[in-house]
Amino acid sequence: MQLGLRIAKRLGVFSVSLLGASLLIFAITQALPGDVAQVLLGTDATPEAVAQLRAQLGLDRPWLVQYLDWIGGILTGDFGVSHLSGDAVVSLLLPRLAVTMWLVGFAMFGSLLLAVPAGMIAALKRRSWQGILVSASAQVGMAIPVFWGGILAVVIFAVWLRWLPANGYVPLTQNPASWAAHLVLPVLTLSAVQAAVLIRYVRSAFVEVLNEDYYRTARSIGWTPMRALFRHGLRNVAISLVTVLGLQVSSVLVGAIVIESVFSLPGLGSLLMTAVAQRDLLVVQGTVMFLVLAVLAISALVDFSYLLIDPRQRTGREA
Amino acid sequence: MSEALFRVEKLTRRYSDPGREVLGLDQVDLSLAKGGRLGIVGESGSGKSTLVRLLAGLDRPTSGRIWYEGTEITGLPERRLGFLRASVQMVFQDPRSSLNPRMRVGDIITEPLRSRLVRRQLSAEVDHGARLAEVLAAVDLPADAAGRFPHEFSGGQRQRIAIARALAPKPEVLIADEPVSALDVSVRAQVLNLLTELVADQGLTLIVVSHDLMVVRHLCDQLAVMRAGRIVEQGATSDVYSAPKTDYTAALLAAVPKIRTGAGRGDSEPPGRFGEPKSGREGAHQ
Amino acid sequence: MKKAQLVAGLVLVGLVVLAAVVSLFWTPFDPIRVVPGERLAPPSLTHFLGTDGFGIDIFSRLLVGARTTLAVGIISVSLAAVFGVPLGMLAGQAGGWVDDVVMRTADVVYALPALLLAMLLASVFGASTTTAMIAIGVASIPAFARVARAGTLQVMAADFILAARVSGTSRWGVASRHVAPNIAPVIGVQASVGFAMAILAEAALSYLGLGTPRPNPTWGNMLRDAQNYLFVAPLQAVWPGLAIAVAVLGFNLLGDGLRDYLDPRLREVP
Amino acid sequence: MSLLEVRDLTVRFGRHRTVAVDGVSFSLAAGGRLGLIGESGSGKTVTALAILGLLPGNADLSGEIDLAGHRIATLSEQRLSRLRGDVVSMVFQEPMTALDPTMRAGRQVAEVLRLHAGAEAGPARDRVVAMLAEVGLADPERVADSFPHQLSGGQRQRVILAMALINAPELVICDEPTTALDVTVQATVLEKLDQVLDASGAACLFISHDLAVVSQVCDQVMVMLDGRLVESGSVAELFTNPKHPYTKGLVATARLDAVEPGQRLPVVEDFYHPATGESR
Repeated sequence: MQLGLRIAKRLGVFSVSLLGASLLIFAITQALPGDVAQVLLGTDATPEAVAQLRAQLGLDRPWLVQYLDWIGGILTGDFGVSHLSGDAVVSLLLPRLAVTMWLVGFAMFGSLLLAVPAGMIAALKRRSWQGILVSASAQVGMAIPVFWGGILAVVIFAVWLRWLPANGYVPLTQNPASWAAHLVLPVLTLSAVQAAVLIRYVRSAFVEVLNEDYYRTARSIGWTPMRALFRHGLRNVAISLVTVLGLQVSSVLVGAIVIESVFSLPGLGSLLMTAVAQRDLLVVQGTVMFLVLAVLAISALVDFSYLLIDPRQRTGREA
Repeated sequence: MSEALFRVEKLTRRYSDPGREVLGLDQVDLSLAKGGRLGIVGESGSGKSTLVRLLAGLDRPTSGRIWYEGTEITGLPERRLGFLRASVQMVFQDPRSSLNPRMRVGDIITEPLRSRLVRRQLSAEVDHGARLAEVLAAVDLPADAAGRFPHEFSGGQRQRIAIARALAPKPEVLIADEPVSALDVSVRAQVLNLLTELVADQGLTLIVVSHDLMVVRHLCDQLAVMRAGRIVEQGATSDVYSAPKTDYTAALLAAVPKIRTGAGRGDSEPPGRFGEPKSGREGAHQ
Repeated sequence: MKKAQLVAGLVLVGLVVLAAVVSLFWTPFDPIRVVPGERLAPPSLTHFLGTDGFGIDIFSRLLVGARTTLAVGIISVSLAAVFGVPLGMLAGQAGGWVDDVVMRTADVVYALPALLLAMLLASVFGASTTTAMIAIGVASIPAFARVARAGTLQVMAADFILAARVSGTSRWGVASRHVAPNIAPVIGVQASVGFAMAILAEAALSYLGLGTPRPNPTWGNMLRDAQNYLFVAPLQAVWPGLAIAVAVLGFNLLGDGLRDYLDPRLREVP
Repeated sequence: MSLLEVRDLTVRFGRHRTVAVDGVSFSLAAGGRLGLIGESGSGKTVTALAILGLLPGNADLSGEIDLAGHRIATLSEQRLSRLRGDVVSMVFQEPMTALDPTMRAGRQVAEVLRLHAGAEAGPARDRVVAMLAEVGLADPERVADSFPHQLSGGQRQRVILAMALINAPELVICDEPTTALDVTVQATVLEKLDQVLDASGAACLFISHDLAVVSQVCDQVMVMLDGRLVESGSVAELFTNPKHPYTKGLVATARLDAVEPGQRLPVVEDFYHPATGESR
């Protein structure tokens, strides 16, 4: 019963957060000086034309009605319609979703692949040069802006070495080899920068375990340091890492949006950048809402994964 | 019978933990006369700390009533508890936790004097400097201690600082919650001597909470034994020690380890025990 | 070792501050005026780091860029701290439903990163240094609130809070005399680390064209310009990035150094 | 020949080479029970960790430790690991944190068997449950299937005791094993410890600040002060007729029951004045 209660509670938090986020996003767009109709028609439009467009777009209704209309649409999968092109936001989103998903997915995976072993070395060898070197590299890596990392990668691997394309994208279905070649640099850049941040957390999670009484107990019954760490450390490290991953989701997503710009990848980031440049408000609003929804959903999933790895969350105290 | 300083009637405190309710204190009755020295003993989870926190007005009971000098304190808002704050002071277990590491010792000790709530109760304006020097002398600390920070002192000295703070507003009642449990054995006796001395000199009413029956026996003339939120036995300390009326008290007394100086192992009586615990109550103290 | 971090951090941050201060009085060349004849000059004695695609001295733009970096950092971190710290302390001290409301709100804001916030603001008001500052500042409030709350909870669990209450100290007294001084170090660390994050965010925003617009130089928009000449003048893309990295590294090191330096428990006699 | 022989053990820590243990020598015969008394920071725990070869990386050790024919300081980590849990085992102070929170208690006990005896899962389970019963757990099956957070402090300490004893080690080191427990629980745990040590014939190095507890378990006792051994002897001798002024002070202050309530208690300073005074 405790388990069900926890899940229900977390779903409640998810819904409330979603409500709050949508209100916040809607409120910001309401702050527009003048309104969308004015922006669309330009400053020299006649008041009659503006009023007509307002009525057409439903902007003359009270804000609460407009909000309910908008959020009701989102709950049924309708993220609005572009004022400029007349396209549904969903029809703009879907074809670009894959690019961003590949980026975020590979980067999360790649950063873990880099950060877990590196963080472990940094923790175990923290008193020798290997560990200090890893920690120092992570410190430097954290200071490198992801887009600069991307630019440098282009300079080195595309301009000088000419191993990989500098930018652009080919869908997986069209040419898998070319698809991979175009994703290598962006994914590597994003993974490396993200890994630098993660290494610190992995390191401190391992150091914490090394200082735990139960690690000492494991050593005292005859495990070697490495095997004690694997048997009794990894699961406990995973518990603290899951929290971090939940918090990292949004930063990987932001990184992906920026990196799309560096490598001219046609993902959600480029959709957003175009919409912002054209001040296509409903597209920005809809896409941002979609991304926030994704972040909130993933962090809820991350919380559920606690239940899988931490018995203290799963079973109550018997007494 | 003299007017009771503290009177407690059917005091109950429940804590709600996610998913279940925990009974901290269950229908406790108690009364303590002015000048009395009451020891409250029990194991972890027995409710002894909960009881004194309620007495000190740090927590609110789920039900039941508490009177201090005839005034009911249960249900009073914080701003009307000034009289209690001026006359009931506390000393805690671990001076590393009970002294703010970022305050100078002088400021720590005079904190009770600076509170508006307490100041209103004091008859005349107190000279902080003079009172500070007085209490520092009373606990055998040098006058220049006032300008230093807690971490510059040893464990025993820090507990003296905590005692000095409690004495600053000239309280009627001193509540000591495990006052020597966090201290090394060699310092423990010094602090116990100091407490004995201060209580005698200043005519304090003393309430001591401890898991250590020997500490309570030394400091107190009355004793309450608590278990699972209830007082299971109450009486004059000497009576309870010489002739415990309940099995639990007897077991608790028998379990106190005594120095065995017999020739070899095995010829001493087995240490006392009290069955296999029935609940998760058994266990480590806080 | 820990002290070395603090010193290295101070030196790097000092360099950035020095660049910003110097640029107020002197730059080798005009950092804004276009000089068509000197486009894409390589590094030389006249132009230490060469010129950009508009013929403007890169070194001069770098110096002026430090100003924007620091200004955005200071304002957004202050904004975040002024709102975040009291909210976090309130949540930690009050507990119960107040805590729930504050922290759930923080979670909502946290789900809206500075970049997305800046995009919303830019599409409503147009991109500017101000929208970047506000976006970064607002997006950083949850981090400050969380740190302040965690610190407050830790302090509130100490017995000296009970002792203060027994002494009749009011809630305000507890907050100002006990909680605030004890969480000040962690807030200082968060401010330093938050500053580094703000620099990264500002650089990303102006790189994307969501922050300070041309011709005013920022390190981010210099990289945006440089990207057009990657095949002819790749070095141009090195300098502004290096400047960002130095500034971020400096504030991160400063934060780590402060963390160890300010923690009184580490200095305590065992 | 003695089971454990420690000669001139000195341990220093960190860059400042702070001395934690200073020239300590003692020996312990097979099946013997040796108590080690001292206050916090006196070097008791460091001595125990040195014997197990578990000192942290920044520790610097000199002197010799011979355990069951092995010279500890010269052994590789691999060989040391094989001794731990097999020849020597340890019971720690904090039952609340000494067990892995993510693993069931029974499996943690069974690990010791698997590591050293190469036991199969099936029979190992039976031996684990039997061992849990032997250390006085009323419902060993349920305890074996519980996670640590589902057990009380006393139950956890008994699980740790079972881990330390299941492989019949020659030496069990107990570091303040009952300090965190309530008195009645302490009494039962001490009684069980006494019984299982007797049954297995293992030697025990028992570390505590509590003189009474040490006197319940041990025959021989040593007193440690600021990293040095100041006195050692039989329990009967040392507690009735202490020689060193510090020991005299300790014994005097430990006997609260010997003083009339309200009378002045003897303090260590009545007997022994450390040169530095109370402030460190």
